Amino acid sequence: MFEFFAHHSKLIDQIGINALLALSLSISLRAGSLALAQAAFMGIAAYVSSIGAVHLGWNLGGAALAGALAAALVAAVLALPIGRLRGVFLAIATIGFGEITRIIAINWPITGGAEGLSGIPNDANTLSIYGTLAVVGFAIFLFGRTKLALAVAATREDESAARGVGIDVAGVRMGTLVAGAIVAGLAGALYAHSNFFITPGDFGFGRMEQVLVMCVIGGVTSSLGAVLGALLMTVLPELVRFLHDYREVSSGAILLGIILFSPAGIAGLWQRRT
Amino acid sequence: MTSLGFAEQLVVDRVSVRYGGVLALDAVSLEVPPATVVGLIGPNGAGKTTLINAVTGVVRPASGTIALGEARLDRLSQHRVARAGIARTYQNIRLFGALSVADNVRAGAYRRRGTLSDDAVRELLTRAMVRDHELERRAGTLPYGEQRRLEIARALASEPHVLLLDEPAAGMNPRESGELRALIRAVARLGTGILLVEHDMSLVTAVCDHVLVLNFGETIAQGTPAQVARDPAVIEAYLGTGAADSEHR
Amino acid sequence: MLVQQLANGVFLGAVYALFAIGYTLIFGVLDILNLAHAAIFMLAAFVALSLAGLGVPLVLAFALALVVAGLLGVLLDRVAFAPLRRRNAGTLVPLISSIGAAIIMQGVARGIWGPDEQRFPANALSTAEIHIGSLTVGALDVVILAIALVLMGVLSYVLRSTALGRSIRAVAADRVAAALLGVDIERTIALTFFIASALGGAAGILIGLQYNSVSLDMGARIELKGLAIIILGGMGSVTGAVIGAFLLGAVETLSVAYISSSYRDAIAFGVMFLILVLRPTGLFGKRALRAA
Amino acid sequence: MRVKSVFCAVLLLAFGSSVALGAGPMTGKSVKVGVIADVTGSAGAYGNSQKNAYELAGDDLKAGLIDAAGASLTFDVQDSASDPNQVVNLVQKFTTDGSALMIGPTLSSEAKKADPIAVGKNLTILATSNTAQGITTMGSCVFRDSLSEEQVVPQMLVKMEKAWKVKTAAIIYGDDDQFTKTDFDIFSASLKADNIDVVDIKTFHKGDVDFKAQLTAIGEKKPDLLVIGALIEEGVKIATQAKQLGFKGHFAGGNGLNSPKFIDLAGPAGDGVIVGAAYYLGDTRGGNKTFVERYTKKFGKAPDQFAAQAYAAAQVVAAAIKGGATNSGQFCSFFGNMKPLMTVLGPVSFMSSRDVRADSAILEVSKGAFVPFK
Repeated sequence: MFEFFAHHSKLIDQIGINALLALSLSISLRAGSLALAQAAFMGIAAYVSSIGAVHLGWNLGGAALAGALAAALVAAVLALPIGRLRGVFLAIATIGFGEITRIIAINWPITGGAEGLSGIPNDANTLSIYGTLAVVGFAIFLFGRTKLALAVAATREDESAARGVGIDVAGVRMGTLVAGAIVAGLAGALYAHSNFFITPGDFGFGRMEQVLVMCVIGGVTSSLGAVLGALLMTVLPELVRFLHDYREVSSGAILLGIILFSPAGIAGLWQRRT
Repeated sequence: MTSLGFAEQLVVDRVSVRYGGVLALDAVSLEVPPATVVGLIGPNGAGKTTLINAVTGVVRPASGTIALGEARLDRLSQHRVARAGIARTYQNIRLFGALSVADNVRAGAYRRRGTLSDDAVRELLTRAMVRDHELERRAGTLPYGEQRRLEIARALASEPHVLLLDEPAAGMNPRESGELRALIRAVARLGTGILLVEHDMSLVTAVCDHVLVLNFGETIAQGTPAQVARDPAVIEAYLGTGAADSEHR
Repeated sequence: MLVQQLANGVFLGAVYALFAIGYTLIFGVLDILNLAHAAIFMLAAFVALSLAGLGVPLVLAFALALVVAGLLGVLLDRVAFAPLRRRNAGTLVPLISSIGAAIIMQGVARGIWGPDEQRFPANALSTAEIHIGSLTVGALDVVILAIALVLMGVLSYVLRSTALGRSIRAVAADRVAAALLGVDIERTIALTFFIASALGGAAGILIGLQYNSVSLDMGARIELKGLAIIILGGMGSVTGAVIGAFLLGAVETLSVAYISSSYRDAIAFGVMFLILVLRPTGLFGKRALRAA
Repeated sequence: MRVKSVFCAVLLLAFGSSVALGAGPMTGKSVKVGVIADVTGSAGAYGNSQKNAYELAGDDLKAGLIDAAGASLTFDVQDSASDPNQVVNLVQKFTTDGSALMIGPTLSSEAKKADPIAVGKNLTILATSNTAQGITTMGSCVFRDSLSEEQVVPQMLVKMEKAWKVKTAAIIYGDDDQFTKTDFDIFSASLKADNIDVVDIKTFHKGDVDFKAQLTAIGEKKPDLLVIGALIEEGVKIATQAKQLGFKGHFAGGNGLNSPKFIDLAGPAGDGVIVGAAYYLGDTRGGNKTFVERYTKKFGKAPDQFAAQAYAAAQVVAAAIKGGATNSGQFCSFFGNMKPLMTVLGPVSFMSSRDVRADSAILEVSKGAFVPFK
């Protein structure tokens, strides 16, 4: 067991970070907003936490919190202009926001631009990653038992009727965006602090697409599903490594197969069988 | 539960609403006192839905005021109006379809402190005459009549001062319609003011204390159901050529 | 210089437009974002390239590749979308299945054509230039612009004035009502995929010709811009997509010329973001296809 | 329940196979080298050349064209799909599966994430395509056989200035890619050192196909020289479109343009482009002639610089084994003290900074071929 861990600790860490990202997206999907800015939030936090650690000597905890806070602030500001947008329009506007963020990161000297930011202390370990995941998971579990969780679900189902029972729909949408940004921000800080080096390209549309796939494969609004989706999609490329030249095609086929077999994702599978 | 004497009165005072250049509502006034059922009738396009939208904060009046007791509603956003104590049902049912029956009722109680116990939910279902008490069933899978009644249960859950019912009898059979009549009277008896928009004149006649008739955005008659039914302007509006078709925007 | 830059913008816009109209057509009819559109775009360019390499005349290679692209689109719908449609899986799930399908197509293309960028046979293309005053344009650019405009014209004619176009618009407006009116829904959707994918394929081939380059990632790099365009125009609006494409072409070239090449894409996405904030359903909204 | 068991099976499959592989310790003269290459994904074209080179090296070992003193030398080439996460996983695999040396990864940005892990486990690294600054400084056993642009560009500019009296230059480069951004830094510093006036700087993004807006603006300034900081995909289109727009100056580019592919793709438009590079296809030293022939025969195309640098790495590794190195520490000390070794890149040795000491090739595209620039 120890040897297994030693050989795959990086993969295990990646699963944890990806699980956080998938969770963060599922938070805003819960309110029915298809806001696809997770990669940007992750990047903002990664840069804030790394710059703080490299130039100001912040420790991991402080750097991660500062990063998450920065992501949350940006999310709160972003929530205002996108408040009226829904569905794919919201999706595209937030993807555009992500691209703008990435281009700013390329051009802003403090980030190191395309040449990247190196020398980030490698102090995020499996314990801190899974500890964060456990805390976030527990927070989501606790939140699920509050009245606000009902407000979030009602907003997803019918915004107008939700307003009709006194739910502040704009507030709920902003709240979930900000909460998602905090979680994505934590993931970003942990990512930076377990990879020595970051470049703006780490936080582009490709990353966003990955997170979306994990979340939908998991079952959109289910927390457990999101975690399982992250597990599956992170392990999959390593799993089919033995297929060599057919790796890419088979990864696509497996993804397609899962989604066709269970459109409600892994969570749907779970619910159906038990 | 709301008890007699605590409910506030809804006062709509000379409210006008414009859609672009069109005057959809022209200086309409009405009052819904506690424990009273006020009927709102008129041909299609008369402005009934516009009035409901104005009261619930969906559209902003161009002039006039709307107040619940001392509190002005006409500048509030939709959810604040709801929190002030105005609950409503919809002409086309708008339940939270994927949520459970219980969660729909609990969402209705959102403006109140705490969350409802299962027993409290059951009591509300009983009051609203919902037959199926399977709390975890998805609301969207209920039969049509049950959905209408669940929507009323959700509205009642907020213990509103005023309840707006938008064509609640639509699609109901005579037996269900009869039950609805009893339900409305029972709710009003406990103190809640009710504004009822309805085409079913027998229901209006049976439950309303007061009726207001709109046509082309103006009040053309008001009084008791019997008085209104005899009013020549009302008969003209209903039988004449006036049926416009631009309602429900 | 401004005139030259505007001309640059127009040619760039024409190519964007071709890519985007197929994209927006599928969205308009099915309400789904088809991320495999970019893969078909790429595959069509490779098919045309291979045919041209075998000595097939370019015009014929173009036509054959369009048919292949169209059929691939139909196959894509059968495999990745139809099963989900039957189960009412919403809009997000098909998005993921299209990602899966795109990965497969990408892998197949890599297997067949290898990882390297390729070009059309050297003598297949004209490199003539046209000079109008200080303005320089490639003859090929003009031909491509013309083909793009003709294809857009044909599409809008088909949508507006043929029985198929009426069926497509009916399905776009309301699938249930269309079925009640006797429209064969599945057949209409299949034909929509055929047309949209053939158009996407045409865009791939024309871009391949215009820049003399066909590569595995040629779809991926235009995908996001294509999304920006159909949003700018209002999703589902073919006219909107065309206007959005020319707008994006102009914004890009002018921001490179007068503001900053480094911020070109940020400016382009910023303009899109602003338009969306001001008009949440894009410039033309979705009704445009339905009313077209 | 069924789902759970499927998951367990998935996990077992995922980890079980590689654990089994990783168990065996090295015996006798058998050396396994772990190679990380982006065979698929956005950098697939480069990683594929590298993979091809190691396949050929495998054949050539068997054929006796590369001499590893009879040891069984294998290159375990793994695809990292241009995904930094996969790169990191592969490094971890190679630090635990008995690999004596790690070669790769393809991109500098990947190396900066991956190399520290190998360094932490004392695994020697030989990079073949990382040209950014700060690669070999990551550890005392991180080497590269890829010449950095700094070692090429200054001489190249001096030669060009002599030939053409260059006074003004403009630069176009990709600002979102580490390789092309480094190109820009080095070119602009060298131009400044040579008192060549930089009249315009324009950027593009990876994957762009249309550069007319940038080139129109640059054309207005009429520079004597256009410096192209790009890889071939973009570089070809920049050269072609600049000529189409009537640009009359000279062109210069770095390593990124040194590929037979550049000539294939650019056709006549490539003529006159000067490339500062680390490899010359027509070189006859170090078995390059045979290498080019065999590579072309096996893969249907001529090798590019990525392939040559990878193949040279295989030659260097074989020489090290011949010199007695079988484990990571021995490779590290052999590389550090290596006498110039004749490879397909010409004579190769490592400086104390662990950067390569090798010839640079200043080439000109002329009539559809790279020829040395006089």
